[in-house]
Amino acid sequence: MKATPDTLTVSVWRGAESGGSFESFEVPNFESQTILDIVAWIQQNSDPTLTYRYACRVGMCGSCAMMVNGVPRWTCRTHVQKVVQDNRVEIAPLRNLPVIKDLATDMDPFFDKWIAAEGLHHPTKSRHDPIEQINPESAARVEAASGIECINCSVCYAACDTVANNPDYLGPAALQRAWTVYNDSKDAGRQQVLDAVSGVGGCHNCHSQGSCAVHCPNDLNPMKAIAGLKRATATSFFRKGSRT
Amino acid sequence: MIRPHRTHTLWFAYILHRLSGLSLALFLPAHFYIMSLALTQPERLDGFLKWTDLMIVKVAEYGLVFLLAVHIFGGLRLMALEWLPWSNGQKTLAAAAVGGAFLISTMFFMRAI
Amino acid sequence: MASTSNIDRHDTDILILGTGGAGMFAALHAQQTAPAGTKITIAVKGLIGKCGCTRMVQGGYNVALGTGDTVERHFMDTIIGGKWLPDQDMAWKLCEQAVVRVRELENEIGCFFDRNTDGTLHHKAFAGQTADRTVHKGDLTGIEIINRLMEQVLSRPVEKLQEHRAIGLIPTRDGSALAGVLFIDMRTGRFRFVRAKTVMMGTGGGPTMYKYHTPSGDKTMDGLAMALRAGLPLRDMEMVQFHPTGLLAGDHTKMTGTVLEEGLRGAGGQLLNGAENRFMFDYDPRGERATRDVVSRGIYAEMRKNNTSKNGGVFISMAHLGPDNVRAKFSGMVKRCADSGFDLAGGLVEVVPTAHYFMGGVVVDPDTRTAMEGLYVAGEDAGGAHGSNRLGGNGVANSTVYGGVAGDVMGMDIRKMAGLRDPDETVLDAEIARAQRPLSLKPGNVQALRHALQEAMWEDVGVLRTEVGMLRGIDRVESIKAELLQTGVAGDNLAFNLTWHDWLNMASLVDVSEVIAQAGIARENSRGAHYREDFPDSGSMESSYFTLAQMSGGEVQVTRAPVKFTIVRPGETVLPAGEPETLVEAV
Amino acid sequence: MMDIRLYMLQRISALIMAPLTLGHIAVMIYAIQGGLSADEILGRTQGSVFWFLFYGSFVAAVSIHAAIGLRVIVSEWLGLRGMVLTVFGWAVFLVLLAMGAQAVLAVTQT
Ligand SMILES: Cc1cc2nc3c(=O)[nH]c(=O)nc-3n(C[C@H](O)[C@H](O)[C@H](O)COP(=O)(O)OP(=O)(O)OC[C@H]3O[C@@H](n4cnc5c(N)ncnc54)[C@H](O)[C@@H]3O)c2cc1C
Ligand code: HEM
Ligand code: SF4
Ligand code: F3S
Ligand code: FES
Repeated sequence: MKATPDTLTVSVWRGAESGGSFESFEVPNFESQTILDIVAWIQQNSDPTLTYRYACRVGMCGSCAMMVNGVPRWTCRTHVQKVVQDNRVEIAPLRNLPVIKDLATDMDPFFDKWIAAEGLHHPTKSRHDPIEQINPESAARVEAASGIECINCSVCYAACDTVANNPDYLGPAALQRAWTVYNDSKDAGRQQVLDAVSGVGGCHNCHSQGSCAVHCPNDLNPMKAIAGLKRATATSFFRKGSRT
Repeated sequence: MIRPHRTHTLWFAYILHRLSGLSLALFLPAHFYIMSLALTQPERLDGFLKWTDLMIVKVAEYGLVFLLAVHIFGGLRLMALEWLPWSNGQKTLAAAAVGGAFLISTMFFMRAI
Repeated sequence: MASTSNIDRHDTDILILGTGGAGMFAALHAQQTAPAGTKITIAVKGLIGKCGCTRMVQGGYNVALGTGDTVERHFMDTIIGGKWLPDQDMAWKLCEQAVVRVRELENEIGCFFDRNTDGTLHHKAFAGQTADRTVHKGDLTGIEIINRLMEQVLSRPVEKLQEHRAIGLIPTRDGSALAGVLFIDMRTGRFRFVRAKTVMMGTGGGPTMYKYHTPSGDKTMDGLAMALRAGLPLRDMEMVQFHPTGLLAGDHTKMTGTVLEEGLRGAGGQLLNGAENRFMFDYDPRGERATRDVVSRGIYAEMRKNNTSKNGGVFISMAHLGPDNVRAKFSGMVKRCADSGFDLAGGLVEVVPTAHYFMGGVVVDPDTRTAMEGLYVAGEDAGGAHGSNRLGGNGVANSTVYGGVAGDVMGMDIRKMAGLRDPDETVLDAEIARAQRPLSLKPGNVQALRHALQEAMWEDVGVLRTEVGMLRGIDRVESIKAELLQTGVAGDNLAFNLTWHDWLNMASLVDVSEVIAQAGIARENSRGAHYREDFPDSGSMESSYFTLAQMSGGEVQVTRAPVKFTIVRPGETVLPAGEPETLVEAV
Repeated sequence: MMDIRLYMLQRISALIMAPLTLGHIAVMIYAIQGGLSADEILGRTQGSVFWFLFYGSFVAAVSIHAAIGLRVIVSEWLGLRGMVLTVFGWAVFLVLLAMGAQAVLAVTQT
């Protein structure tokens, strides 16, 4: 069937981890529609068995990312007109993660790596202590703040070829979080972070491909954060070397 | 394959660095072999060096020097990115690395012909 | 078909439903207070930390840590904001413990709230507050809070049941206590019954039965519907908070209904009707800067006069403040609007009031205990702390404070509990049958019913209410419910079958919608979020009552109960004499 | 696959090579004119401690550098892991080192 101007031809990947294929749908072409909207339209009107995931619908929760015309994107904030080519769109599950069904992936590996990178706070204080005065313009804080708005959507993880080729690689988001933790003056785990990102899947695997930064919907720059980790680990490597 | 998520400067810089490194690594044993002929069979070395007078070989050498230069400059850019304070001009630097490599290899080529 | 004999069965000690502020804090605190070896399980309808509304918090978190601010002042603002309906002991604990919780978030969980240049916490004032009280991380406070909590929970030995949807609270045979919770493992479509000594429910309410709504898509009142079926009393069920400026981008996009931040009006944003004239001063001398409920009603009234924009709402205009200025100050909002094709900085953006928060909920005590042994409720699912209106910034304070309380209390209570309780298998069977009902019916269009429900609630049980309207609303909801019960879902593959879950969402929503309307009829005055055109008066504060809804024998009964002024009486204050009325400088 | 030790080795060897290879190119640009001959090369290098050290350190560095580099590539593109990968890395290193040493000796020995 040929798409008329008021419909879109949407090719959607169907299947599970074991395999699948693209299936084509005709979807009405409304003004103000996002990719998530057309996916939902298909499930609600065309094929009730289509599976996908979303929650916030405003770019805050990072659960709706998919491959749109081969590019990883947050679908709830991707206007159809921005990506449509000849009235066609191709939608597939996010790359580099196991598929559960259709467009929904298993994000556990992404979060396991987040924790493996020590991407969590290591407290120096308790709830009984006052809140620390921290100059928001201090160099370390500015560095820590630069990656803090990550919504763990895994778009960068899907964009990175190193992730695709190296199952151990912790990936851009987890490493960026580690860099934030490392720069947090309230954190007691700085050496822990450096050790965690220096192992076989660590920051040193990154080839500065930069796809993470290009595709991050929040304009974050994990590549820069990873470079920071490389610098910090290298410095610490020499320091340790001179001590022993 | 150049898939849509890859079509940007730094990814091209990455693949260029990798392919140049790979080619150099494959060329290197050959280079070592030819050079070691100096010890055992100097006349065969000369034979090879004569061969380099051919235009086609000159162009190949040009390519090789380009690959070496682009790999070096690319490598220096990467190490600067990793170890020096961050600079936002990574795209420009990557382009400069390629430009510099062209310059050097062309110089080599001009001298060679 | 599944029956009690071929479902998965699973045991734990402490079970937590939901991973918003309430669920996450419950898990962390339970881990700290429960005896060693206690098994803790957290189950959630989506992915851990990636669903629910705590993540969507923009403005911030109310805590009395600002200069000159006190817990007493925060408490008074909460009581007055809630029009004297809040449970005062709960409101007090909320304000008092928020101080501890924010320190915990900063010092133990690792959040970083914005600082002043001297390094101290930055506080801003939300509407209805008499001090600069709201701590925040830009306008993405919820992301910071939930991401940090999520990391802590993920790194701990807590059992995680993701994409597990709770569908029934299953009591013991004698009905005296909770035995466990029935789930659908959404990824496989299988039923799983989890026994636990204590269960905390933090599924976050969510008034998504309205045509325009802000909460995340996973929130469909499942918790309150389950509590209703379990016979628990629910209070303040008529209290639905509308946010005045939801984005209006047409029926075809999920973007419609999402919040355009409060700060736009605060900064001088103007609301214009279809003829592009300002109208808010027709309704309130504060114009656009009036409180949420007042502005929502103003917009709604203007819409009823058909003075509307193309999609049936009104416009917000920022351009007079200078497009570049707007772009710099509200970059996130400008970008979000641009994604759906609107120019917030320089053009007009269509807005409409949108259902935002549900004040009503399960009756709990200040320790989060409910009428049913073993069941604890915290966060938006619990009623009482806010009364008729929730102050901006008190929502996330409430869920994090009481989630933590629930964790602590469960960790202690569990020591006194002998063992796991056995469920009433007939209730279990009935709940399974209820969930399976659509699978044997002829498939229909569930989404069409959802639209019908959202229209009905918006029109008849929405911003402006009358008895006639609400009765009509009940009729409409009942007929939608009847139709739902005849609407099937193709059931050949139940694995991650979203349409089945749409059906179950609708089942929860219709049940609770009906209660909202019934409670609305029972309140014959106008307080906070509840406005009766036929009873525009607020009634005497001294004789304030709250509504209680409870199901027995398949029927919902709504009664009224007097508010107990356990700490302060109307007209009085707990602030020391001579304290200024407000510490906020007038804009 | 690439931990900090391998990373540092690869970067340090690259840093050593950078001036050497640039120097090498410069010499080549200078020498290539009019074609190369074995005599010409040998005349420059034979018996020179400087060139021995120059090319010797290059060979040492490049064996390490290229071995690690190829190791990364085969791991990422061909999926080699574990023992096989280790063996591959060492093999590349040893082959390059042996061949390189031979070449250096050939051009610098008198
Ligand atoms: C857009 C927006 C902005 C807001 N801004 C603010 C603000 O600035 N300040 C403020 O104080 N408050 C704000 N709020 C309100 C605040 O978000 C809520 O009050 C609070 O976060 C509720 O927390 P909770 O833990 O109770 O629920 P939620 O955070 O909503 O979490 C509920 C959890 O339960 C899960 N769940 C639901 N149903 C089931 C089921 N059947 N089985 C298993 N799990 C289930 C959900 O998936 C989710 O994980 C805002 C709300 C919205 C929507
Ligand atoms: C003839 C000599 C050289 C050979 C054969 C060679 C070979 C290689 C190979 C095969 C790689 C792996 C590529 C990849 O991982 O994508 C590599 C990487 C690298 N090379 Fe070289 N190289 C040589 C010279 C140099 C020089 C002189 C420099 C320094 C300026 C350099 C800097 C680097 C860097 C930094 C990397 C790492 C890239 C990454 O991690 O992505 N190389 N090299
Ligand atoms: S860095 Fe950007 S792309 Fe990656 S997870 Fe975070 S928000 Fe998503
Ligand atoms: S795309 Fe991957 S290779 Fe590094 S710079 Fe980003 S993590
Ligand atoms: S649905 Fe939350 S980011 Fe898209």
